[in-house]
Amino acid sequence: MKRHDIKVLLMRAPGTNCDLEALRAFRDMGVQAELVQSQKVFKTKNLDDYNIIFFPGGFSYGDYVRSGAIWAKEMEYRIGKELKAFVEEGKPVIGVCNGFQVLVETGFLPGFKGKSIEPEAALGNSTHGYQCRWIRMKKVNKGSCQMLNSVEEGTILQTPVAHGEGRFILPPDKLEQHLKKLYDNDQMVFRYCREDGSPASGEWPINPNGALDDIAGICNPEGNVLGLMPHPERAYYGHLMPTWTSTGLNKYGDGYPFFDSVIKFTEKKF
Amino acid sequence: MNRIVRSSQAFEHYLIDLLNTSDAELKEIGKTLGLGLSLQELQYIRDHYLIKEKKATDVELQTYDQTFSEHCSHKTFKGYVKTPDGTINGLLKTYIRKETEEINAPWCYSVFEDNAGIVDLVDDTLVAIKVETHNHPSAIEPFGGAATGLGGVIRDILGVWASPIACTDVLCFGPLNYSYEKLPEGVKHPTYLFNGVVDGIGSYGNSIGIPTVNGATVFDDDYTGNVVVYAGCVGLLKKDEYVKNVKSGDYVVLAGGRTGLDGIHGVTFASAELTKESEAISRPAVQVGNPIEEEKLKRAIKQISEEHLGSGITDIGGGGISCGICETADKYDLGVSVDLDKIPLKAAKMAPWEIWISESQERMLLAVPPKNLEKVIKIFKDEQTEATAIGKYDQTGLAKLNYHGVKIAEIELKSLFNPPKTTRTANKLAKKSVEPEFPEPNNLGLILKKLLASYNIASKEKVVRRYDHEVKGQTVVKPLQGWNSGPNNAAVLKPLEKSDVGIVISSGLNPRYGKIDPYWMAASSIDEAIRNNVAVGGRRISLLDNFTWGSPEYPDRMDALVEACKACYEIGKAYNTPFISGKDSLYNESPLGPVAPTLLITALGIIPNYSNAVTMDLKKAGNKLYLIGETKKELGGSEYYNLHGYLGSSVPKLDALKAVQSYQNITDAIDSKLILSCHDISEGGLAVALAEMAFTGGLGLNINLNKVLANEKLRLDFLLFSESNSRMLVEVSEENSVTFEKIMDGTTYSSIGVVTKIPRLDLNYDGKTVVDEALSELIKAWKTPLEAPR
Amino acid sequence: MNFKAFVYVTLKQGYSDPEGETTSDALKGLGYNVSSVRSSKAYEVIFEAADRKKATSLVDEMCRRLLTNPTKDDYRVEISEL
Amino acid sequence: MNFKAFVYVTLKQGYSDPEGETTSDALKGLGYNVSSVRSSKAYEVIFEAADRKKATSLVDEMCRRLLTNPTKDDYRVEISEL
Ligand SMILES: Nc1ncnc2c1ncn2[C@@H]1O[C@H](COP(=O)(O)OP(=O)(O)O)[C@@H](O)[C@H]1O
Ligand SMILES: [Mg+2]
Repeated sequence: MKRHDIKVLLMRAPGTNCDLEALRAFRDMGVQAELVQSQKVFKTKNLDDYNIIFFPGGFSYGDYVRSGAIWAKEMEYRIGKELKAFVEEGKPVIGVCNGFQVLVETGFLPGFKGKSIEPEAALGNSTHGYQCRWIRMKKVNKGSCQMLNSVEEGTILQTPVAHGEGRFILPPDKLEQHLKKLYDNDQMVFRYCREDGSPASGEWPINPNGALDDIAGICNPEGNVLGLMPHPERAYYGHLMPTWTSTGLNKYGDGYPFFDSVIKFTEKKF
Repeated sequence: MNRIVRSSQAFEHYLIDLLNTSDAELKEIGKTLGLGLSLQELQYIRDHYLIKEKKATDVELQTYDQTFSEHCSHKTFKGYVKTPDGTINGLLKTYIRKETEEINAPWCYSVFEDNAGIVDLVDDTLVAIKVETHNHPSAIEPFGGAATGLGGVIRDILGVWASPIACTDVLCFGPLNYSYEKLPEGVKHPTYLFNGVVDGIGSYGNSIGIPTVNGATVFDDDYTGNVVVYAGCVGLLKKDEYVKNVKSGDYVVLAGGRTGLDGIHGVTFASAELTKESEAISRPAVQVGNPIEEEKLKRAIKQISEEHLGSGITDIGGGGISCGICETADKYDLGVSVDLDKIPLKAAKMAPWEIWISESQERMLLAVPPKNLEKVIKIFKDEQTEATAIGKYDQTGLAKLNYHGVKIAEIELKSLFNPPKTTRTANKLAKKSVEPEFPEPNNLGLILKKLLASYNIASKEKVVRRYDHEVKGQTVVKPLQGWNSGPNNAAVLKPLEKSDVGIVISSGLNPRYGKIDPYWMAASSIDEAIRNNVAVGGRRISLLDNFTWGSPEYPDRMDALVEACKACYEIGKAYNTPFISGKDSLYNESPLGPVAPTLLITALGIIPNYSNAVTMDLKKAGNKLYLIGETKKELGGSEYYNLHGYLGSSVPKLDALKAVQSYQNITDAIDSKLILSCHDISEGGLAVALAEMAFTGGLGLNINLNKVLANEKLRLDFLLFSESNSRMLVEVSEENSVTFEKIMDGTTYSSIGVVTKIPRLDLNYDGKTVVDEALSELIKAWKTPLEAPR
Repeated sequence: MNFKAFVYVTLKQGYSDPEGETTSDALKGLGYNVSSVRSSKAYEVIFEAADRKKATSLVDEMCRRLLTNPTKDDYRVEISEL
Repeated sequence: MNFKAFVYVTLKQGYSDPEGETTSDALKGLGYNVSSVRSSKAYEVIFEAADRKKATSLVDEMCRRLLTNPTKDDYRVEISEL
């Protein structure tokens, strides 16, 4: 399909707050992006009209109870079927930060056997509390997450994280099995890494939140639902990068290839 | 007391007979109703009712109480001050506003008028900025106090129809290692306050999604009893969105959170008959913030302002809706009638006067023309929040309050806004601090590491990273620089998609100097704020003044206040930097004494092209390092003296004319892209600034200290650690050095060394190495103290 | 009928509890002989149900649907009639 | 001797509890007949003390110095010996 025909739905709930930079990135990509309050989505929108759904970061409903939980359950209750259908059609669904938490709480991620009824993972309290800092993440996905296939495996992206609950965890009694599945299904997408690309091995602040196996982002086995804690939309332009005054100012930053790949994939696939 | 009788209404409503009351009776009435009014003010009110020949109601007296309070009316800054040299008629008028009026900058759009100061940015876009204090609430409940402080200042920005884009916070605590045994009863430990305040600011700012991009964190013994919390907010609006046009017939719309018993203070209306009713309801002494409520308000108000649906707006802060509604009516020469029973409540039972003065958070007041009312209410509803029309503006010049159809108050607005002027007295205390004498230490490298590890200089990463400074994707120069997280001088935002203009935000405060000399303390704060701004490329700077002071009822505190105000006038004027907004918090006294006089100066600058912004990290080996400005033996109040346990008396002064010239030249050099890195010299002096530039950039420095320009021959430790004002360090490439020197011509500057690949700070004097430290050791010293376990 | 349910949500054994650890360190710093702190959340829910049995199953549902994430949380409920 | 103390910290009456209110709305939104939710925190503290009496007074001190703010919080403690 043509780029300017691509329609992106960015949903927001009370407390969503990384919506404008995400909207800006999509619009700069030349696609149609719409930011809609989720109550309005429930009442007046048809998910079928969109090609991509994006859940931005923030503190939906104050992150009370658990990050992303209230919004996730509300969505499940109000448009659960439609969302599931959207995912089953293979269309890209992306959640960043709070959006990732929402995708875990709704059961779409890790989604070992499709959407699960109860969450199969969690994003727990970070080991050092709330942190806003730049990290490096390496793309480790081997191809299942097709929407990111224009970003080569092994690419290191510098992006900021800003969260208090982002420590990826699996149930203790199923940890080994689940982790193995994540690898076997090629569900690993981003891992926190050092400057040379080697894994953070849990070391703070290279791994900023204590995430299991340095996990920064994963996808479902089908590869079309993607969640990550770091914020590519906040690294979209060159002037947002942390060292542009010494390394030089480019138009785009490390977040650009992320969005670029998602849009290229959508153009090709649909 | 028989002067106060309950009316025949079913709800709580009292009538007060003021006719022929004696002074003693007035005082008694004030006490019974829990009013903070002075006798002079009570007499003024009595005389007013005498003319009207009617009884006052509880609601009316509460309204006077709120409006006349220091918080709402700034009596100390607007009243008379008797000094040995004559009487000053209003500190604000005589110094601060006068400075602004005389500078008369064409780009000042609205100053001292509204909830926030507003200046031009570019084309039809304006920037609004406000800084507030929230000291007392934070001392009682650090998390809630700091959070609601930030929430309050964000509402100030919403209150000029602007959308918030950034926050600042400046915090002052006692030393974190303060002994628990020494803490007086009722004073909370600095560590408890520090953790609570920082989490409170973080939680509110992060949740509402406004980046906190600049601030300062200061530690001093004098803050142990009086914690200081400043919170600031910056917002953007378009000229045509700044609608101030309330007309008779417009609705009073109350939006946001529900009204509860929060923040109804010091009420001693506990007569026997009342206690029974009030027992069940406890009054929250502190407030719990709800950032998500304010996030929804923010979205709705943005839409309303873009669509020009309101005719006026104000935030609800101190004094509750009583202040917001009456002020609005008075400002437009109108009257207003309000039905208090229409206000949505969160507590089941509230007396009308409580509803009227409640300070519940997250509420805004809008004036809405009848034709837009429905649309406005719907916009709030679509954001999942409430808005209610509770009254109407009219032409009567009166505020008329009704409760279930019964008129419970009628106040003449003119009488409310012309309170009698307070008179304060200012007098110096005869105390003199002395300059210490001690031998020059021989291991200056060790001293440098100790200074880097002192709480005031050490990395504030633990604070800064608790705040989201990246949200909205506009932060071009971040509070902490690069992967080594060095201390940047100021934050730069690029807020507009279609313009390269940047906003530069910095702050300055030097409380320790204030213990020696409040005039030079204020002057230094102004210079520091401006210096930090200029160092990253800011210009066309406007200033905000925030005073945190002890009780104005003591002549010595007043004297210090007068001195600081004088400096604001004289130094601000010399720098051509108008004051556009400010705030005072007085009565900061504790069992440990008054707060150190603390003037926070916030500087708002612009940079025409953000891509010229300069950070403080060294860029490349081989480049030259210049020192701008003159070094003097000015160590009074310095970190270096403090390290030795002294205060001293040689407080840094400044030569404004020279400073203005060198700042102008620096700006020219930045615009010519000659400056690769720049760092201001402040706490810890030259040596600390050199170390910070080096370890942030990961590059070494080889410095010849003989090249440092000083007004006299200085001892080496004084040379390294003096805190003389108006100095900066600048990195310039070899090939640009000639051009740079030409631009700097006529100002005090010298080339003092070169950037090297060797990761060491190498300082030499008379051909001998005097400091030679590995950068890794320096950064460790700097990073460790505040990173240590809580 | 109205019921009041206390719901205590605790982290499952095996997970580190950063908040608890910070609190524990802080208490140690104040001189207390603390060996560990676990933090948890609690909710007091007032709700309507036909009878006690129904109430119990409703609360259980609320816990599984919203109040807890079974990956990391254990929970315990106390119900009383109002 | 080692003791285990459960400390429940709740907001005093009269304080608004945004977390409780939001949770209550959320439960209503999911179709439950909830009339109110109050949220609170709890800590399980394992610590050493000479005897039970001493333990009780120690926990009380911890509560007042760190775990609660008496201005706005009420708290309740349950102690057991380990
Ligand atoms: N309380 C705070 N809130 C936000 N930012 C802060 C705070 N304290 C310090 N900072 C930021 O950390 C950086 C370094 O601050 P500081 O050490 O005070 O620098 P300086 O060298 O100018 O004295 C600055 O960018 C400042 O804005
Ligand atoms: Mg510093």
